[in-house]
Amino acid sequence: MPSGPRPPEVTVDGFEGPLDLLLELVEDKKLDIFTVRLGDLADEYLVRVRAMATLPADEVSAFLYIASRLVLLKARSLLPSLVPPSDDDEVDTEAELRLRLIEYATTKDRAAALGDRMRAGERAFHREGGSVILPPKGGDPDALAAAWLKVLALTRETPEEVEVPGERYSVEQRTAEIEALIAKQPSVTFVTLLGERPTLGYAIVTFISLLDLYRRLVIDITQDELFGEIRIERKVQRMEELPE
Amino acid sequence: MTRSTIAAAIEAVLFVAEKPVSRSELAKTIGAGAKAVSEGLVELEEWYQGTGLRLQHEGDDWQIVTAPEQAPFVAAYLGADRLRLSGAALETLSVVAYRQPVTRVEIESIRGVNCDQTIYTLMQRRLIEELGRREAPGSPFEYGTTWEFLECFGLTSLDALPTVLSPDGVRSGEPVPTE
Amino acid sequence: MTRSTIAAAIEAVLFVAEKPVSRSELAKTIGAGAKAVSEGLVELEEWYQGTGLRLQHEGDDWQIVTAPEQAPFVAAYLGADRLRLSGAALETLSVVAYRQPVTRVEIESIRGVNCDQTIYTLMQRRLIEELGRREAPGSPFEYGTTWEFLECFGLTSLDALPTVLSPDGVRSGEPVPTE
Repeated sequence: MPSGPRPPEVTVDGFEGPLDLLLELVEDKKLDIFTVRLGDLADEYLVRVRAMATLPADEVSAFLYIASRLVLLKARSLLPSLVPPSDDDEVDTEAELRLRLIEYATTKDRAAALGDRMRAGERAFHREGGSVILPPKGGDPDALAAAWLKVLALTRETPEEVEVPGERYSVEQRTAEIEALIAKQPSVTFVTLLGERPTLGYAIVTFISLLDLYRRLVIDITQDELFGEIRIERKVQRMEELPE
Repeated sequence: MTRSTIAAAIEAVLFVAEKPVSRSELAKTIGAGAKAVSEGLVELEEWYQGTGLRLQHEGDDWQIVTAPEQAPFVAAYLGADRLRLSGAALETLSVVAYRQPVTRVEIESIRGVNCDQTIYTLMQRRLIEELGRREAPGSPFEYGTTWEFLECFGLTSLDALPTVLSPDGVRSGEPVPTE
Repeated sequence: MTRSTIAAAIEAVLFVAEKPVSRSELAKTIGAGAKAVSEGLVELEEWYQGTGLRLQHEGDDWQIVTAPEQAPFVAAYLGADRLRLSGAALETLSVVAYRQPVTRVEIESIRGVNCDQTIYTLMQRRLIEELGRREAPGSPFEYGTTWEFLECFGLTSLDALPTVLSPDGVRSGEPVPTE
């Protein structure tokens, strides 16, 4: 990784994942990782996710997971009565997320230390052994076969052959789509938005888009019963008194 | 045999060995006790102060390697490529190095992303390896670093991993055993 | 560079070299003058007093060898009838065995890593050899296994190689002709 200043927004090339993004928010705002209220970062986090041109389809769920955690934390701090901790352990959600973030920060520091060593190039070399006895004896065909199997296993998906996720979704694009739709009709169900055979990536981008629209007070999300239909409704008017 | 003659015998055996040699194999080969071999290894380590060689060990397997400060000359002689790893691969490697033995799920939960590709890359470069299966649901593979990892990073052993101050100020240099 | 640092650099280079190295090549590799290299070699010789290693030269070609008095231990270690190859070398050998004739680029694309050193080692051991040049851009060498390979692995012919089911279930027991 280049050692220069970090780019202002996470690009697909440079991103290391949702924890990296969250850590970056904490560091950019010079917040204390031990005391920052993580829910306060929910908006900024969604903004950053939204700013990503595209999300790799296989990584969106990881971003969504952290996003949903942050939104939940924020909702709980804003409307404690409406979002009561359902379980005892939910009280620990923030502490748990914080621990993960701290652990990730440590991992990053360690990776940086290893990276410094790697770039310094101060490595050791072994020798392959001197006394050559010819012809060598005692080769084990099974060991050779095992080595071949190992090579085959590691060759199975060389980087060139790795299936590049054909589907890449832009949260921004999906958000615009939904916003356009909701402008035309007052409400729509989540199932309708997903279409007939949604891929996981499509479903998740759709979900993040909804979180984003919800955050921007464009829509309301209702669900009458557990596992019931999720209905997305156009917000009639912006309620400016609501906290941002 | 004196300590020095044992050190010399160890040195000769390690010199011709193609791969790291365990202390017990050394003891058997040179016909000395385990304690004598340990002392011999300490002596050998002392001999190598300021020379072009050093002693490296991964667990109980020992080998002689070149001193990291000689890397430019050795690399020039061998025409060796420089190791290049992406930031993502370095992160995964650091989790494995400091947390081994560690499973894929544990690595992914720490990094927060899918680590298939980086684990694959690190295995292919022989920097990490499958140690065996954990006795847990699903019997997942446990990963650990290799002696090639020590060599590539110029570490004489895992104890020499760089110490990093974690955000809470706790020194976290040594590998932390996982529960 | 001081005499000692030159001696250390020479030692590291000679340590990894699998063949004697001339003084002029040493000088070029470590970027020192001929006189400095000569002095470094003298110093290295002094270091080796009483250790398990010796500096040996034939004409102007230098190499590190084990001290003669350590021969019994070296023989005891090497004597055991087993092939000693590093994991990396064994993997490269398996690629050549199962995929011959194969070029270096092909080996490296299969293993995903640079294989210069292991190919060199295997050639030194006469386990693989250059078969000739392929009629392709760059006319790369094609490698195959030797009769010493068959003897070493106790195989009557290449057809006797163990059949391996690749992870995707394809039989790859026989050498597959490359396209």
